[in-house]
Amino acid sequence: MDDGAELWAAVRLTVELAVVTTLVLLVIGTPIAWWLARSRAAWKEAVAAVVALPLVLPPTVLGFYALILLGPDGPGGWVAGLFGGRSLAFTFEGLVIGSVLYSLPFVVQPIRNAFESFGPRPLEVAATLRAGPRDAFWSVAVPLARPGFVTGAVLGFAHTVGEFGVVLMIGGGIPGETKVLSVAIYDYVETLQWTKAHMLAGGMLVFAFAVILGMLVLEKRLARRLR
Amino acid sequence: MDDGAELWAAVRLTVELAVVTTLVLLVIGTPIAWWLARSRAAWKEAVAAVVALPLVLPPTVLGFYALILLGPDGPGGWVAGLFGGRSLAFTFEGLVIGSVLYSLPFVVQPIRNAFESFGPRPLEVAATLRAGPRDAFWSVAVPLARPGFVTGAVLGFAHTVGEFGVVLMIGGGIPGETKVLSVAIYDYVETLQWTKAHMLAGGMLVFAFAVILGMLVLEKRLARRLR
Amino acid sequence: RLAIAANFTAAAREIVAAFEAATGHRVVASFGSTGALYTQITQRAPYHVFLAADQVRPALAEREGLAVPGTRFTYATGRLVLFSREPDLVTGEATLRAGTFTKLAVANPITAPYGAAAVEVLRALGIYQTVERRLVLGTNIAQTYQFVETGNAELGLVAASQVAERAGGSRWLVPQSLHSVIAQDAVLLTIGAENPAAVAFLAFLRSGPARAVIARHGYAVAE
Amino acid sequence: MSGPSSIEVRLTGALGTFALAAEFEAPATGIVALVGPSGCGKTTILRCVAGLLRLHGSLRVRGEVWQDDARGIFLPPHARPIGYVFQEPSLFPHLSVRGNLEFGLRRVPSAERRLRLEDVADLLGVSGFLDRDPASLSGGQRQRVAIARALLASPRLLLMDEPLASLDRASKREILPYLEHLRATLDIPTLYVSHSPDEVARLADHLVSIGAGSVRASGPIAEMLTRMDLAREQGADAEAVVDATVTGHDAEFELTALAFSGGTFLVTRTAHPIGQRVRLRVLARDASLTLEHQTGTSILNIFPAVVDEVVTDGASQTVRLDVGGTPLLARITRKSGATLGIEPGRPVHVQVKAVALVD
Amino acid sequence: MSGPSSIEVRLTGALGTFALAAEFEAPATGIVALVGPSGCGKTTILRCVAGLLRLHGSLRVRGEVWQDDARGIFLPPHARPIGYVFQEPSLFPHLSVRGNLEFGLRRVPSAERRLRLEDVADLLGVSGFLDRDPASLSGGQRQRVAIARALLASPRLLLMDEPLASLDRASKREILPYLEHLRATLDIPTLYVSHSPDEVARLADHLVSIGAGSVRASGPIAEMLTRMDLAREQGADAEAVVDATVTGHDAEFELTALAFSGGTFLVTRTAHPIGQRVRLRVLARDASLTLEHQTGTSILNIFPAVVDEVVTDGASQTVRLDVGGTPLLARITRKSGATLGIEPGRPVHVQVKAVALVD
Ligand SMILES: Nc1ncnc2c1ncn2[C@@H]1O[C@H](COP(=O)(O)OP(=O)(O)OP(=O)(O)O)[C@@H](O)[C@H]1O
Ligand SMILES: Nc1ncnc2c1ncn2[C@@H]1O[C@H](COP(=O)(O)OP(=O)(O)OP(=O)(O)O)[C@@H](O)[C@H]1O
Ligand SMILES: [Mg+2]
Ligand SMILES: [Mg+2]
Repeated sequence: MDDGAELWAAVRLTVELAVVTTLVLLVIGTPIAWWLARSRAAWKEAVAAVVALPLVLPPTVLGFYALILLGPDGPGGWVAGLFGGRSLAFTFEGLVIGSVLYSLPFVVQPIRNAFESFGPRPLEVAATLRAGPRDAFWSVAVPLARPGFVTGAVLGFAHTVGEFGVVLMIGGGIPGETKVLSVAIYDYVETLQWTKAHMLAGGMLVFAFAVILGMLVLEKRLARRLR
Repeated sequence: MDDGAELWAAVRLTVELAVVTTLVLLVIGTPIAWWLARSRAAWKEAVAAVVALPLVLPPTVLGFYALILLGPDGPGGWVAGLFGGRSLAFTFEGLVIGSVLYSLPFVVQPIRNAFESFGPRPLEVAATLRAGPRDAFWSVAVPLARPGFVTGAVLGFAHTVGEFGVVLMIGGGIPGETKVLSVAIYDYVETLQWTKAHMLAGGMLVFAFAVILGMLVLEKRLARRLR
Repeated sequence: RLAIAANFTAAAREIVAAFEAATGHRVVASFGSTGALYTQITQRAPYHVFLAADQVRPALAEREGLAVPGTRFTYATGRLVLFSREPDLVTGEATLRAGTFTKLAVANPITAPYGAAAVEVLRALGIYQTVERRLVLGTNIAQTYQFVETGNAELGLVAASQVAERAGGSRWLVPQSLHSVIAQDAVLLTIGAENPAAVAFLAFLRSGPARAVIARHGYAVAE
Repeated sequence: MSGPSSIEVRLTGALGTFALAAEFEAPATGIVALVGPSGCGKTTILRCVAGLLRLHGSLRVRGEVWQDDARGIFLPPHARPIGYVFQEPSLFPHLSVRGNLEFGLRRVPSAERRLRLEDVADLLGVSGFLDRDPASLSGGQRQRVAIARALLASPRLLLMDEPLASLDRASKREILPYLEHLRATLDIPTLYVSHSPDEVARLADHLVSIGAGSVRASGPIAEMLTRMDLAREQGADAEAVVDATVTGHDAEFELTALAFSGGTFLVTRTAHPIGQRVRLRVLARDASLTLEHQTGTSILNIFPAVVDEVVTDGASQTVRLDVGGTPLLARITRKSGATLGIEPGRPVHVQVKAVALVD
Repeated sequence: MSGPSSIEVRLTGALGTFALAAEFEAPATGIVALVGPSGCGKTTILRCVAGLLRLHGSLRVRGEVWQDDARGIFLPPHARPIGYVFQEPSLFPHLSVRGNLEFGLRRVPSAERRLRLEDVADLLGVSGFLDRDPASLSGGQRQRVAIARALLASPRLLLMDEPLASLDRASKREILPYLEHLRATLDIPTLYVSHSPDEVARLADHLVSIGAGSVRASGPIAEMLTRMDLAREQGADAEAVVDATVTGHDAEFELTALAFSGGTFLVTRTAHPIGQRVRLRVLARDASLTLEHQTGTSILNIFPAVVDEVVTDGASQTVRLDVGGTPLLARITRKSGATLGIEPGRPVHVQVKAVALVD
């Protein structure tokens, strides 16, 4: 496989992984954040702390545990078995699971804060205007928490693009399948191909800058438009 | 140096690094967050995106650039020169700089959101009650943004404890000086000493859980006490 | 599919290209630290051939039934170089003995074979005690080299393969007698046992052209 | 009064150190005013009725059980067909004014919608800024949007917490008739918290007086207003309401004649057809007493009456009069009382300086 | 009026589509009421005076220049010695009630403090919950805390945006005299936005009437109230103020005699010493006209007067009277006007049913 094609595959994969992971993070993180914001359970802070824990482990170590989890002897293998595979490791799905696990706190905490910041009144108003809990969640809580979602998405996205310890461990850096850009840069740096590494890093920065700036600006625009 | 003592040194160093980094993060992140929240400059979102960028680089790559920055050819070397050294790399200060750079977005974004969430009114009220900008910042903005500070601190702390790519790169793994726990676990995993790795990882998790839970619970307590 | 130790990346790419051109087989190579690759292999990573940076893990794989017994061989032997980017700093053994540097970069002796070898060298020269406090450890040999290349450490004991194509600086090729052999073993993994391409690649690795490439990259090639 | 056309509230509970034990029953056909001093629990009661706060007890509105702890029933707020105007406007900051108005409207099945956005917006004077951001509105403008929003939810019970407090008189003058009109045409019963006696007398059909967490008195407005124990507290603000029938219009002077059991009031001309029943409001301080029927006065409305009861309160007296069967209150000085010899049974003439038409 | 004891406001600018061009000058010695319809720009003016909003123009308070764009002067809000009661209470949610009260107090050098926390808290009825969280207060309680907080900042100019709107009458009755007292003793000039004519007549010394972004009229309260163009708009709510002197007390009937240029009012006894100057307020609708001086009436205050001016407005007439040099307004029906032959120059008797003492 030639270098250019491999690089392109890595770019595609990185974008895909970051986008899918960010979406999954929002989908999973939102209900957790909502529960943390609304529940009165005394132990909810313990749950909040647990959500932050994967961060504490070095990525390769986390990757190691994730590998065991996803591998043939873990639940991941069992799930994979249902689809005729033997392991979720070394697959795109596995990468997404690992990245999600690792970036979850970046998404949960900001969204939780956003949910808490507007207090109970807007939801009370929504209820008196016939909006059931689900309706009020979508029509009031989510739009009001927009800054939290954007922060969560930006951090989740950036962290997923940059992360490579977990990804390398779970994915194995298989070109075109699990070899993302961060792994590619890592390879360049490790093999002393610094010019290539610089260029790739520069490209990544420019790309990520564009995406993140886009998210941030879009948020402010939306804030104005929706009103 | 025997294993137990080295481990203890690593524990102490990790805690020190995480605590110092978190404090520095708050000190540096707060003014940036404040500026982002209050400024009307059109390009402030670009600054916000730039702050998030270090995240996008794989830690080892970031570490590599940090090495150049801290080294004899970069500003770090110049600063070190003032104190008779040749580089800030391989020093505790260097580790702090690297960790701060890498965790900054986790601190800036949540605090910024918190500053934005309470709107202009409380600061207006403070101004009519004779509080100058600095006074109002400390007596109104900061207390009202407490949830953002806690989130920033939790994420920054956890990320610093777990981060090892950058630390590994900048620190040079000098036992007792720059060898933190995450590096120690990595060593165990690499040398297939999994039982030790498990134990250490478990210990780290318990410790971090306690610290994070403490921060979260303290915040809610404080919220009640201060009123 | 190959799992290749990161320090061998540059040479491996050339060899893979040559192999593909010669045989028409398609090769997918993953690079990583030997430890990480091995961990993945224990989790049934879809690798067929394992080119490690040490001898321990291929042997372990063999013992654990992850590799095909008897397929293990040493494909390259690393050489240590004392290197500095400053032109006149390294003059030879004397540079180490003089100890006028503030930081000496070596790979982590616990995790990296080059690191272990470097410590052996220092001990053999009888200066380990004196320089111990000035050592900085790279996680792997690549990082160790970065410490030196960025000037953060004045000099370091790095792999000869890393500076083989680098002009400038000053260097001293450490005699092999000062440390045990840094042998890198390759092994056919159980998953790849039935894969003719995998078997063919291992054969190619022993062939003349491959050995030439390996040697050119600064490795000693085992007999 | 119990049954399908009443509102029954029975609540006990505590908020911190504040204990509420409120029990009252009011007709679910007009406007029920909740009055009482600051912090007595008015908002708390509304919140319970809305289902936003759950205290112990039961709530029944027009025969529907909204809460009954004995039977474990608690209807969640969104299932209660209410419209709530909060004490603070509480507009959604992420929606435009139009978005706020449509929020409730959209959630009502179109068959049940009783008002059109344009009409309500016009009447509340908010059509000029439908596309603005609520944050850019003035206090009064926000409040009007909040009222419009609640109305557009086509509620079957309106809860209004001092809805007009932040409005100027001109706005009130436009909105009050509209609320009255809604009460009359749409039959939306309303729990109405107000500090303004004007509003209460004008709008309310039933008055619930609350003091420090419990109901002090509850009853139809006419009865409540002339109850001497309560009137006394009101002092100069005591008042009576008179039900009357339109009997004629005077085109020249633009006056309307309204007959009641004790005579005929002449008031500024109204548009009511002859025969229609209307309500008048007479403040105690607008009624003066004379022994003779006086002439040559600018006061048009003078009726013979008999003194019913006199309560002295410092330098003032509140006098309840029987005006041909209709109770009226007059507030006079004790000096006047002594000079004129005001005592129960004494025939007098009551001069009513000002009278306000309710509805 | 210009100079060290006046407030001069000159502002132009736009908020979105709303254009403000306000210019007025008022004495900086009493209470200046800002009145006008919802959305006319009252809050905007207060915000500019506070320095929270910067429009174009100049602001001068008691000779100090707070803003002067021509000279590039703009004093930041925290440097202006104001106390601002916002239209919404806006308490700090992170501080207890006490913390809120102390916020401004602490920031005033102790030498400049003019009020004690305990006194203000007592008077505003908030001492009962000093240690509570503002979120647990009722609407009226929050508003009272906000007023107390502004007062405790020992301002040299008070800005109050409908401070009493959310309060019940009982609270108002306690707070109004206190505000009057402060005005009298501490000499804190106040810009006071209000929708309540009662409050305005009672408190204001100067009235600024605002309409859609510009000042319609500005002047001393007595003059403003009897200006016929303005009185007409007020309709039944038109009123006059009368300055009088306490001349005696009647112990038996608990009355106080107040002499003014046109006669002597008898009012419910007050505690004022003989000789003190006081202000009375007479609503147009509380004044009726007779041709003869009538007796045998419960109305105590009857004065000879001469009709000055008559304005007809549908079925009603507003009559300005000259009562021995003091202007008074009477609101009568057109029918009465015709019957009595009310026209300028006509001598009549004015019967004042109710009179309120201001201060
Ligand atoms: N961004 C904006 N765009 C358009 N109009 C605005 C904007 N901001 C404020 N306004 C308008 O400015 C006017 C003045 O508002 P202000 O708050 O001063 O009114 P107010 O006199 O205090 O009214 P109220 O008695 O209702 O509180 C309002 O009509 C308001 O709608
Ligand atoms: N957590 C709490 N602890 C103690 N008292 C509380 C708490 N929450 C509410 N209260 C008290 O409950 C009482 C009732 O409040 P509510 O809001 O119902 O009053 P309200 O009648 O609406 O008054 P307002 O006219 O001022 O709005 C208030 O005195 C308030 O201080
Ligand atoms: Mg209330
Ligand atoms: Mg306003």
